[in-house]
Amino acid sequence: MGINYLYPDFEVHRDREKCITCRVCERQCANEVHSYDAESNRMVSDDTKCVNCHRCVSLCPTHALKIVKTNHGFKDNANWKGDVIQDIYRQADSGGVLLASMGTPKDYPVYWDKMLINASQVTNPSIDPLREPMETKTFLGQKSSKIRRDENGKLITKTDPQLALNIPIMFSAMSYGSISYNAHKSLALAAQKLGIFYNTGEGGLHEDFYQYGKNTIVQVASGRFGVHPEYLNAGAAIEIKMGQGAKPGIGGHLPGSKIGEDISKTRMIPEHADAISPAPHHDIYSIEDLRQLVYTLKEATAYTKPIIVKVAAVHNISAIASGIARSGADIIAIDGFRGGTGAAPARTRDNVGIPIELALASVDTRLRQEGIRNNVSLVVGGSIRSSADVIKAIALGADAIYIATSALLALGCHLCRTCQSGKCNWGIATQRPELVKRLNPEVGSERLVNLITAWNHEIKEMMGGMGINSIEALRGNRLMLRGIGLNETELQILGIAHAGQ
Amino acid sequence: MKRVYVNEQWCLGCHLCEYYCAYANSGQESMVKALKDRTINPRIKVEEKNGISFAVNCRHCNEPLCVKSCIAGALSQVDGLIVVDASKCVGCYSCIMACPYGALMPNEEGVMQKCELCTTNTHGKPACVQGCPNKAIVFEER
Amino acid sequence: MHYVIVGNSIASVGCIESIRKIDQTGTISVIGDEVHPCYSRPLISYLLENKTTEEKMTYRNDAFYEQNNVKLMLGKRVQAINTETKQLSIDDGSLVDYDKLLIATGSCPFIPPMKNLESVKNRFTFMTLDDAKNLEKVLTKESRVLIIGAGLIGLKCAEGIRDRVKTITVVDLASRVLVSILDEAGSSLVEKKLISEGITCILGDSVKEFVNSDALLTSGRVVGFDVLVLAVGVRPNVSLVKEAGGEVNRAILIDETCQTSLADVYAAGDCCESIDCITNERKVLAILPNAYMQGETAGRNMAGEDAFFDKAMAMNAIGFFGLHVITAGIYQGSDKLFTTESGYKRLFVQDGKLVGYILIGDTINRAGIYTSLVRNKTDLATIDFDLISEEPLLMAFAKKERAHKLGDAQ
Amino acid sequence: MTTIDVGLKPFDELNREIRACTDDTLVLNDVNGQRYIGCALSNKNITINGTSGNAMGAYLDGCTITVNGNAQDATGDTMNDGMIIIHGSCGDAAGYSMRGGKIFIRDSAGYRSGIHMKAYEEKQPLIIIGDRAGSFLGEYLAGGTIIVLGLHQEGKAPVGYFCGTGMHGGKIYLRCDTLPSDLPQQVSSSDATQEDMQEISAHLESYCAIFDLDKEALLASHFYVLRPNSSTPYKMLYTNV
Repeated sequence: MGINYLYPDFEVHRDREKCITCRVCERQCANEVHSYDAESNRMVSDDTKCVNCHRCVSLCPTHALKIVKTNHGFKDNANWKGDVIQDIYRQADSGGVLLASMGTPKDYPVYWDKMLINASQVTNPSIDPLREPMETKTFLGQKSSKIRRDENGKLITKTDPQLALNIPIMFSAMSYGSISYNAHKSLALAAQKLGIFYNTGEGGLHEDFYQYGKNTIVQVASGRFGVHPEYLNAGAAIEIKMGQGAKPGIGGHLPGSKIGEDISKTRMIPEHADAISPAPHHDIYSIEDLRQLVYTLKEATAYTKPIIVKVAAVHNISAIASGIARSGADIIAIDGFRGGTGAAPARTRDNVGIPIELALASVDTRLRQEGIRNNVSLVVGGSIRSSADVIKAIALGADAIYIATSALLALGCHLCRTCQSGKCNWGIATQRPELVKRLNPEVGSERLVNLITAWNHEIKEMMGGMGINSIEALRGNRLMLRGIGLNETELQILGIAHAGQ
Repeated sequence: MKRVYVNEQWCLGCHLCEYYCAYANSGQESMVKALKDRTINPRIKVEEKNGISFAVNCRHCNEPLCVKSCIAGALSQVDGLIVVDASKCVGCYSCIMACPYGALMPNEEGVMQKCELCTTNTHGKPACVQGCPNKAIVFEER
Repeated sequence: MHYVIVGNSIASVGCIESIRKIDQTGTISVIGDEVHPCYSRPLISYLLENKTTEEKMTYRNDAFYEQNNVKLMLGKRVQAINTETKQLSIDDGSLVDYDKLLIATGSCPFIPPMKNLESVKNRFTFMTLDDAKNLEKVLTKESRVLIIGAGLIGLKCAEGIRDRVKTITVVDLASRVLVSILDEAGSSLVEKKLISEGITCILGDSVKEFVNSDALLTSGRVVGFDVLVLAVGVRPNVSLVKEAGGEVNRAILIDETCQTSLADVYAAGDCCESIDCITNERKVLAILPNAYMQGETAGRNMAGEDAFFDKAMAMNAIGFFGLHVITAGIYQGSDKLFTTESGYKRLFVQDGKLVGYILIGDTINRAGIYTSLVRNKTDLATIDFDLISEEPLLMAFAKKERAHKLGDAQ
Repeated sequence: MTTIDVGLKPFDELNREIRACTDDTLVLNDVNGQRYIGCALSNKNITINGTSGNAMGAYLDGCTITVNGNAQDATGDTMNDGMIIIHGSCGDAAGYSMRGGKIFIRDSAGYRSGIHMKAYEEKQPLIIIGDRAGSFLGEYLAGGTIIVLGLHQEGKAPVGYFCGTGMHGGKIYLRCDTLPSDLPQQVSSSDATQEDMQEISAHLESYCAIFDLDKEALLASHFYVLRPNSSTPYKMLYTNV
């Protein structure tokens, strides 16, 4: 065994008074933490295997369990913190690149929490959304800035293809492979019920899900898995993935161990071979190349579908967005660095990219300055956690937002951040059939619908408070935001005044 | 009539239905008090093998063979619900012989007990349904 | 419409309940020679064992006859059926008209000739509630009871009175107990149980003669006794139908609608011969579930529906001192045997179908799953028979069939 | 058969005409680099006289495109099925992520040909390049076959730098006497076996017929085969946080 440098992060606390030895914890833990000791007629636990996913805690019928972060730690050191030391031990053990999942847990500023929303008082009265119509429907796509007439002088009303969203929220890309069949089905069913969209990610579209095509965004990424004309035409829009907030600048990699029969079929690659998405698209080295791919996809779908270009929020994002807005793309999706992932190198996830709030504000500002804001719609994602974040994003200039982590939480994810292990006890980030079945899409989709419906009510309520009755009137309305505890530079980038001003 | 329906596709084999059943029919207010250090004898049982699992309890048949076979008149069909009068049951097990689902089982005293959809305890709605974490057991009118 | 039912037992209740599901207005009359409301005869041993009471023995609740609007004529005996006039003559001299008639007269104890039997004062049969009550009156802690017959009735009687008496001796001509429902190994298990409970079993022997308080057996053995219970067998009560010209073999012949050869006359229960669904042979299948279902089928046909009962088969669930026995079907074909700590299981397979089984002790759980295989003549190739042989599980059925059994949840 | 004189027609207009055309055979004359010709097409055969533009035959799904001239970049991008024949050379990134069908190039191909080509069951893509391929040939190759014949290379390796980097499936046949000097660690090279030669022979059958080449003479020369070392090359790279 040698020396064990890594100690359990969590301790399983079982209240012996309450435990009825029903063994549900044992049956439900794919990490094999719990077991039954017949001799003592007691449940026992192996703390070293616990990832703190709470499956056992949630299902324990007598609430006899809790998982506690160990208070055992290294000698206090503000510089060499425990997790830093542990990472070094891990790498010294393995020689491997640290792999992590979900969004970064590091303590970076969350600008959403440093912005406050306005409300009407006395003048410009607020609106009661229970009594008066409140519009949250929005359309994504190129908006013509000119009125055009035909040779007879009649108005040409035909617009570029648009995505119509009942609520300005969409489920962002998660591939079948990174998440399970049932997680995908839950998203698809919910998108259909809500009149919004979910996104295939780069995993192809399972044959069972073609029926949800009207509420599907199909993705084309550097690996082009499962991409063919039928796929491109199945969705309501096509997204070219250039980058992802959690891992800007690098590609994706679904290990061969996760490529079972069904995923192999959907991605159209052999079973058990790695699915590697290269870091760049090897046919895109310039905005001109990007334009070429945008138009290839438009040609492939006879100009019937809007094309989304998704990029990670990085340092010069406004210049990049400006290029994309000129590439013929209809929608730009920007993914902030706090966004989630099924697996990413930890160093990249935790250190590369910029917060979505700053990226969004600077992109919206830049596109307006250049007079090309109407060329594209802006969709932002990367840790949108509540309806308040949605309101703030729209006020900063977004047309709609993408959520993924919030959606997974609705499905039961407990953010244990071990997706890469493939042993998701909630049936989400796993391909093991006995775990996948834990997520009944009927339950999952209902929870998603509940979440988004609740957010929509809250959005309407806050809009009403601002005296705004249409989401379109909130977009880019930065007067509705004030900063709190932000410095001059931050306020300037966000384009908002400080609270009290 | 509303009945319990079981869908093996969503059954996780967690056995919680059995524990909620045993608790519901224990007459105790606390699950811990009801079940701690006891071998439970629920009215719903999970079958599991090779990764497949599903719960089985009384189907409340329209033509109940158990009722027709009961020598004591202890089983009867009341508004569709098959109930057992424990005081009349003599433990002959004719119902075990008759039930094609194997849904009846004796209690610790050898008297028959069966799922009565929690209509005869304080839970009101089937506890197995309420306790199922994945809607593998539903209570529906069909 | 006037429905008349002769006999007031299980078949009668089945008939009443099914008629009333269809016809709420026709009159139903029940004529029975016993004065009690319908009770279940197999319970009389449990009554003596104090596992039930006379009140709880009633097969349906007190309001049953009233709720179903049934005219009860108890303590009366039907003497003849006139199929011409559609009338019954009752022993009180009255006549009862019928439109549809059910004969559910059951059976009565068969008593073989035994020398000096009439000299035995405390002599009982063990069929009816009155039999049990009469027996109970004479039993004391000092009684030595001799039971002739080691069949279901004799042994249940033994169990029922075991704690009330000093000794029990069971004598049977057959070489083992429960010969009608068990194989040798099964009989031996039950016999062992009986012996361990202090019951003496004398098998392959019979009473030659009663002398004072002794029974002299053919073997020469002498058994002293104070109380004699005769439980050798039963005879179907067929005379009414026979005398009216109906076809009768060992019992009344009925078809799958439970009709006799006489127009508008049906029969159900222990007085009938029905067609064994496994062998397609005519048999007296005098067991309670058949009685109910035949009565029910007869009732439905009497009330104008077309109903068939084609699932008659032998099956028995019985226990002695906690040792449970469940059997069904016929014991033919190849067999599969499993022995366990406290019991055993034997399955009989013929032509790819389960045709019968014997379960004793801890193998009885969920036995109905096996019964359903026999009753439905399930092709064993369509299920996992190895698995289901080990243990009766719905898991052994194909996925689709399983889903169907579980209610076709979506 | 429909003939279109393309001239300087804008690409979108041309492609709309092609899509709308009910004939299953089309001849495009005087093509001047119009892009996206035959994009996602599955139901007609096209002959292009002139120079086709970028992304010709992208997502092609089962017809034949013949170019009498040169082709530009991204030819047959993510092609699913069908055949592209180029009587000349083609630009960069030919057959990128191609999953099925065939691309036959008479002369040379630019950089990054056959990157991330992949195979799935009956879909086994094939690229044959007559003379030379530029750098990065078959990068991330996940399946399918690339053959480079080096017709005018006199036995020198007919590829540029970084051939087969990140390769984890498929194979590359090179007709030459010396291997590229910088083969990456994911690639193992060997002389083509008899079995390999049979496969090459089968692949060359129609190629040689189309371009009027002496197959037997080609087969008489030496071929190398490049294969990946592992189908899961990055398995050992990671450790979990």
